[in-house]
Amino acid sequence: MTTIESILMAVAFIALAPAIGCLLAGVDRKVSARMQKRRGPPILQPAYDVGKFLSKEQITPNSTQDFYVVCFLLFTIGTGAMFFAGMDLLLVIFTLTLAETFLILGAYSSGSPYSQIGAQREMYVAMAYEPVILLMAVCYYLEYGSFSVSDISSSDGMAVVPLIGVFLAFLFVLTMKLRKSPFDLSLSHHAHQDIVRGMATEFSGRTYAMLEISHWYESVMLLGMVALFFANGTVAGIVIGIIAALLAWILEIWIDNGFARMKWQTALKSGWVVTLVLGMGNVAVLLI
Amino acid sequence: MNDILFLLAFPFVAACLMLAIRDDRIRTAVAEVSAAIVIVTSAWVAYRYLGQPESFAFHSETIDSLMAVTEFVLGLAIIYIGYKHKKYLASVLGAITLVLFLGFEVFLKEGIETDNALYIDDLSIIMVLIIGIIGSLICVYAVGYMRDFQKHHPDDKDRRPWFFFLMYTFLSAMFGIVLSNDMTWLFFFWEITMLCSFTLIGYTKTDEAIRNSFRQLIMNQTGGIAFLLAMMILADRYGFLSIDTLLMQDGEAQWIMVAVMLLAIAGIVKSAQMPFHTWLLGAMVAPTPTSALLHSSTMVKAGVFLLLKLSPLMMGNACGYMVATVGGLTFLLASMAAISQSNAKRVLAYSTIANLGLIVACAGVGTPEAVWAGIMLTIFHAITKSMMFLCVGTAEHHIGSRDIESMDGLFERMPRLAGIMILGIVGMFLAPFGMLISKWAALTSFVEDGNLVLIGCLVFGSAVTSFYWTKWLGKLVCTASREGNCEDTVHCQEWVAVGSLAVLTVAICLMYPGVSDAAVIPWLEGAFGGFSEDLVPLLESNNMWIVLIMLVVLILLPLPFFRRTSKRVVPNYMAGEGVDSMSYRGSMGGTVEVSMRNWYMSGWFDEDRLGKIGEVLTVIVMAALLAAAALGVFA
Amino acid sequence: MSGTTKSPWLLHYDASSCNGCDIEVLACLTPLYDVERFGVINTGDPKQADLFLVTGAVNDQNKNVVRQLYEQMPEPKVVVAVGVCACSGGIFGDCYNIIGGVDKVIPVDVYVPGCAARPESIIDGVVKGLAVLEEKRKKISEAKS
Amino acid sequence: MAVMKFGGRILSNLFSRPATLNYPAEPREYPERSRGHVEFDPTNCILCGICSKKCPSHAVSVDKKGRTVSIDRKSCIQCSYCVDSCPKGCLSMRPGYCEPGASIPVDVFEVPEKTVSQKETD
Amino acid sequence: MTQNQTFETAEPGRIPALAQELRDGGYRLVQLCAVAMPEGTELVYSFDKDFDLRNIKAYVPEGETIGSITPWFWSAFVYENEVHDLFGVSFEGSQLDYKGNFFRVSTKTPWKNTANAGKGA
Amino acid sequence: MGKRTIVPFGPQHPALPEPVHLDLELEDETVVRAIPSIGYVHRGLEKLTESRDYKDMMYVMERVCGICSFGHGWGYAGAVEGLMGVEVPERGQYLRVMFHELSRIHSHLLWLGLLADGLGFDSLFMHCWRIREKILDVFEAITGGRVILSFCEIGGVKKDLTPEMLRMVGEACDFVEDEMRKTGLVFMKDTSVRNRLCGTGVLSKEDAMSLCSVGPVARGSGVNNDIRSVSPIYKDLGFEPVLYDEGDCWSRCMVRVDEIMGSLEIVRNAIRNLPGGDVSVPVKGNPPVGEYVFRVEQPRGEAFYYVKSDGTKHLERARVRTPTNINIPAMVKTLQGCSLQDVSMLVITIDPCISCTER
Ligand code: SF4
Ligand code: SF4
Ligand code: SF4
Ligand code: SF4
Ligand code: SF4
Ligand code: SF4
Ligand code: SF4
Ligand code: SF4
Repeated sequence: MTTIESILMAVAFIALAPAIGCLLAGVDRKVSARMQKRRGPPILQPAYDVGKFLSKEQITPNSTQDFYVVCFLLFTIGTGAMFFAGMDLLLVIFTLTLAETFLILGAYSSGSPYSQIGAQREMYVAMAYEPVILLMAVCYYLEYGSFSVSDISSSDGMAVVPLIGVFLAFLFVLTMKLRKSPFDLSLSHHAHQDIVRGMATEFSGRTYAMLEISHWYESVMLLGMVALFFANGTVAGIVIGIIAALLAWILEIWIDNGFARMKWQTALKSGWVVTLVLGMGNVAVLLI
Repeated sequence: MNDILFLLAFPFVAACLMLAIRDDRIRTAVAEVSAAIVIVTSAWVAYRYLGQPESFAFHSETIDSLMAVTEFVLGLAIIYIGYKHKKYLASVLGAITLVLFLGFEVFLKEGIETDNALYIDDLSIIMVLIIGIIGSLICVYAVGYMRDFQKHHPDDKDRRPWFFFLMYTFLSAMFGIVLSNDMTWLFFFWEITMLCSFTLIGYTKTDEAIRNSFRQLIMNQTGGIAFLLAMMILADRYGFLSIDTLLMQDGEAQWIMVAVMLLAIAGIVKSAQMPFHTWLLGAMVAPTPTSALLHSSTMVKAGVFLLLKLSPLMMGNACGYMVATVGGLTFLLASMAAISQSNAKRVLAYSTIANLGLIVACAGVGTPEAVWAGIMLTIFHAITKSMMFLCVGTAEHHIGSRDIESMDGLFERMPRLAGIMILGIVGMFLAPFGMLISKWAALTSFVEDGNLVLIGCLVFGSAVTSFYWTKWLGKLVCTASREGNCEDTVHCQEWVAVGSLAVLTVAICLMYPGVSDAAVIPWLEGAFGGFSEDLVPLLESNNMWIVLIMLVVLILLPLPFFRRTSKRVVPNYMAGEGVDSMSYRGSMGGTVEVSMRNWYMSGWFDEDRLGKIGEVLTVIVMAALLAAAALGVFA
Repeated sequence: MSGTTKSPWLLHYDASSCNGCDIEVLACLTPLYDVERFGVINTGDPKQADLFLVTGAVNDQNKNVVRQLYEQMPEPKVVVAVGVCACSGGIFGDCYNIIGGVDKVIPVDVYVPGCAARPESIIDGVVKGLAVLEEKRKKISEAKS
Repeated sequence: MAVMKFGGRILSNLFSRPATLNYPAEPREYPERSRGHVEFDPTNCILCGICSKKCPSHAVSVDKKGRTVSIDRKSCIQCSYCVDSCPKGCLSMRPGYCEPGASIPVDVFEVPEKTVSQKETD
Repeated sequence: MTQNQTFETAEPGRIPALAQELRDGGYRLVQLCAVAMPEGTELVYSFDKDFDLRNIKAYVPEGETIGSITPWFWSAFVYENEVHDLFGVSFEGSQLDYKGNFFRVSTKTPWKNTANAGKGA
Repeated sequence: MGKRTIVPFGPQHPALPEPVHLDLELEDETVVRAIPSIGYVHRGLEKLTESRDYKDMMYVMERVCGICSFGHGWGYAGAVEGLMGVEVPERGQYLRVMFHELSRIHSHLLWLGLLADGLGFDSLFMHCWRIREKILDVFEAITGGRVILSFCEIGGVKKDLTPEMLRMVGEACDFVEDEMRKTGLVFMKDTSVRNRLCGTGVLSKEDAMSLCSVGPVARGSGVNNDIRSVSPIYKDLGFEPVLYDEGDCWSRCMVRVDEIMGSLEIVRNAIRNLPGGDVSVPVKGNPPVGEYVFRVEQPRGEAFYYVKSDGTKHLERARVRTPTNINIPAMVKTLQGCSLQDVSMLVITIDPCISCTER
């Protein structure tokens, strides 16, 4: 990609991702409802929610919490923008970790026991999924000799084929990353949880709205990562990628509705086993 | 050359001076002035020799004899001390060292002349700067710190002259290590640092301190013996004892490989890699400036320095494989063990072991990219980790605990210190700070090298690393504290040191490409004969721009916040039974304070078990490869 | 922004009810009644709630809890008293530990009578509550401008 | 053990009609016996006050002097006890609940004076 | 479902001993309830073994205490604390004593205060 | 590492539909101490006997709890009938059993839903509650109430059932059975459900006995104290106690799943064998001086009723000891050493009905 293209892609992401993310979230709620034999809310419901939160009275437990959440939002946007601008995948991943850390600090900052427990859970779930994401980058590098998203997306051949192991592992940890059942330990999208609202317990008003918007950006970026496995520099590749990403989204909704929340031990163990078997296995195959 | 000699000798002179001074104020002045002189001298040396490696023909029988005699006397002293404290193993090892040393001096060294006893190159300059600047800052810090320390231990005799003597002597010894070309010199300084560390760990003279100091001693004696054996092999088989000659040898040759392996083991011991990592954990009983100086930023760096120095000889061979595996495993297992720790110094110790493991692994991989990453890691780690130690030390004196659990809401109680600590922690594992950028380079080089074990260790290890740092960070940022601000009693020396290190942490990130271009790459070109910048893909200009932007955002963004908020402040949600943000009405009546303890997952990350696993694995790797090399399997 | 009325998140608290009304409140969320059609989410967190559904007649031990939850909700907020107990104390009005109705503790905007209040009735109550919510929102934004 | 034992069910739900009643757009039909609210027919009321005495939540009150029977809708628990105990069958339980609102009415019913002849014809 | 309706009466001092005996005999505690009486409280203990119910009554005069049975039936703490909070009877040797915080009621010991006074009103 | 996490759990908590409070002390996720606090629903309704006569009291007792409202009505009525020597006609008795078992089905379905909700398994929660609505429809059509039935009265039941109504009950049973055949398997076999439930919160048989547990809690630990076992009418209707031995959350769950099936069978048998005649006998006069105890097997376990009369129309004492009351010790016991994520599991599987506990 040229610099101009990169900038255009980044701008497009920043402008369009919230809309797409919001729709995705709306579809999630609608489809979930239908899976539960309910009618469900309108597709635009997530937008209404955010609109409402923006217009509510602003309350906060302290003066610092907002800083972390703003950072979370900014860096999440930045991560996505870098990803779609075709930059270095490792840089994207590290920035994502940074964003994540800000969310955790935001949860910590109030001193609320529920959000802190949520933060702890977020941290070990992150411990379970981070290796896979790094291994994904490693595999791309081994296959294409570059960490650059633009190089990867414009290379011949679909990455899923040689990278099938990490692809499956990535799908597995996508559930954790999207905080969906069975791994919605730290912050469930369903409002019923054993630690109240988990990390978001003390978030309200604009702060909560920012969290939601960040989730939108995050979802789009993660689906972008799914699509990257299919991109091969042609329009067809992009179309297949988008379809695959949407299918992945539906799959996640289905999984979300088909599972109970598992024990944290299971989350960590399964995450690591998947990483070892599928992720490291894939690396080993590529090395040979 | 005189500047080099000055650099070597001056700290020792200052040390002797301080041993003689009994008055606190005068000693403070001397300490501060000496520190300033050391900083200026190191900067001067760096300025003068940067990009111009030079060797110095320097040979003096007197000095050689002096060193030999000193070593002999100290060896006898160790045997005696070990005997006195009933640590017979130390005595036995001391005796072995002594016998080997005598044998070496009498039979092998004869006739081997090393013309260039001293040298300086870009890697040495980096180390000189680390030792000179960071070491001196820590010494300055120690002035303030030890004043409080003495207050907290009023019953103890004031042995501060002795303390400062050791600290400054140690600086000299460190300069010696990084500037000596003659391996007998190197060995001499190597042993001196061991003894300084031994004495400083035992400084408080508690049973635990003495036990731990002997553990350090015994392990490092083992390393010393390995070093001696290596020298004996080189002297016996090849008849040289200089580093530069060694670096010109063929790493695959049987006895060269054995010698390099033995040297590598000496380096592994010194850099507290598994199975020798426990000495560093035990060393945490020493006063905090000691931990910062010896056990995080300099002495342990002597180990990795040696390994990095030797890395061209390790590229792609069994020795490299040994070193890389030990480093990789140590990185992973020590990071895991850090999760189960709540003592801040122990967390820092484990993190130090882990980070050194990464550097060691880089050295073991031995490709220019890996070594590049290793050197960068060394720089960042030295700055950031020593800063963290100093912060913990200050915090301990003001909140009365070095337990991370007691740091709840430190951001409210000691805002500036907590801010610096946050910077330090963030600097240890997050983008866009140097440690992470270097880790990134390390990962790339491991992938290039195709080493599956290292990739696995790094990938899992980083995930684990985030966990223990983030939960510490969380403690600092939460606002749940009832105690008031207690920051104004921090000594100005402590602020100077900590503040300078904080500035350095950020500055060095901003100067990242500069450091790389000015010192690291030229050295690599020299050492590996050709090295192109492209090999480090992350240095691509647009990546660096992003990193810079992130850095600036992170530094400027907090400014608009942290004022009084315009929002309505509502106490924390407490399930409806809250009294205020921090307490609620309890079951048995009365008010119950909420408290939050981080997770330690000791069932998963039990430090003893992890330590055992690491010891067994690394011993097997080392023993097997060393034996195989000695039998000539790889030749 | 009129998202307010399209996204009422509710907080439910059982201030000493007999469970009858609570399960009917819960039943509203289930497929047959599915209040999520109106954007309702049953959140457990007062800081994100707009509607406060209280069931039960409020006993002595509960009154502070009810008050605190109410205070922790951001404006605009609406209180719906669900069930006869919450409206007036109902059959338990005479009990020694009963304060008698939610309005003795916090201002109530909508009363939903019935023992137990039927899901349809609760839905109606929520819908009425939304109108009140919108009014309050307007008042607040007027006061601001 | 079976992974996602419920997976098939939710998928089939996705493609079948939701169970949701379209309330309030379509009003709900209640069964005949449904206890919604109490209705009062003053015709035969003799103001004996039994209903008021029986009511467990003091929702009915009878004012003999003012000749009124009032039902406090906010307190009525629809137990039907008054209906069952009224000797004159003036009270009845009907489906359909009392509307929620910002205030709930106390319905006051006047009981008209009865002529002697009326009483006798009873 | 209909049970054995006999009510044995016991001296309050014997209750702990009886409890131990019944525990050893394989009985479980079904309930403990209190009835406010003139100048005192009557406690009714019910025990069950294979659906055979034994009810034991003990009268505790006002101001006197009774031995707790929690050492043998730990679960009795729920009843004993309740009776303490509502009737004002004190149990000695309780294994889990809420010290009057089990029920936080508006009036202290509401049953005791109005015992018999409001009766029949 | 002396410090512990201290967290208030409840009274307002999304995982707890009812107000109960726990002081939780945690190390990591492990609960090292849990001190319950109840009293959030304590109304003191037993004391209403002082102002409500013994028949009026019926309406109060029905509101001990809105879930097994019917059972409480029966328990109270049974005790008073015993005291007064009233014999309920057979048809009335059968109808009581029928409604009691229907209540059990609805209560267990409700409970399974709440369990699923606690598991973060929304779709299963919705599913259970959708099935349950069928029973509520039956309730409303026959008794006029969805929740508070007001169906039991002293002397029998209030209304008779028409043949269509009986058919409706049968159809509802078919519907529930059909759905439960599949749904029960989810609770029994699904990996993620078992992941959370199996081995969680084990209550040994000895503990269940020494803590005097009742209901599914005891039966999940292999202790049968289901009072229905000694009722002749239940015997005739083919009642079998459901026992599981594991003592964990899963076995407590499976007891309830199986009991739904058992209750369906009982209801069907009751429809089939329903005798003719009156559904109630008129009861006149005040209860005689005396006292009476009565036990009913509620969905959550044995409930105990005690009435004492001094011969006036106001009872001297009307006492109900509800199942949860005596299951709280088991809850406290299993909470020690459990994991925070399992707290809601434990609390739910013990199924504390706080309303009835505190009255
Ligand atoms: S209305 Fe009265 S009797 Fe009914 S639950 Fe509420 S307080 Fe209790
Ligand atoms: S109104 Fe009736 S059903 Fe609702 S809580 Fe009160 S008594 Fe229970
Ligand atoms: S609660 Fe309302 S609707 Fe129901 S009977 Fe009473 S007044 Fe009528
Ligand atoms: S029967 Fe009822 S209405 Fe008639 S006098 Fe007695 S209490 Fe009053
Ligand atoms: S239905 Fe019950 S509560 Fe309502 S007025 Fe009649 S007796 Fe009173
Ligand atoms: S309504 Fe019936 S019970 Fe009430 S006062 Fe009139 S006649 Fe008497
Ligand atoms: S446990 Fe049962 S009765 Fe209690 S609140 Fe929950 S659903 Fe209602
Ligand atoms: S245990 Fe009591 S309150 Fe709970 S459902 Fe059963 S009878 Fe109702």
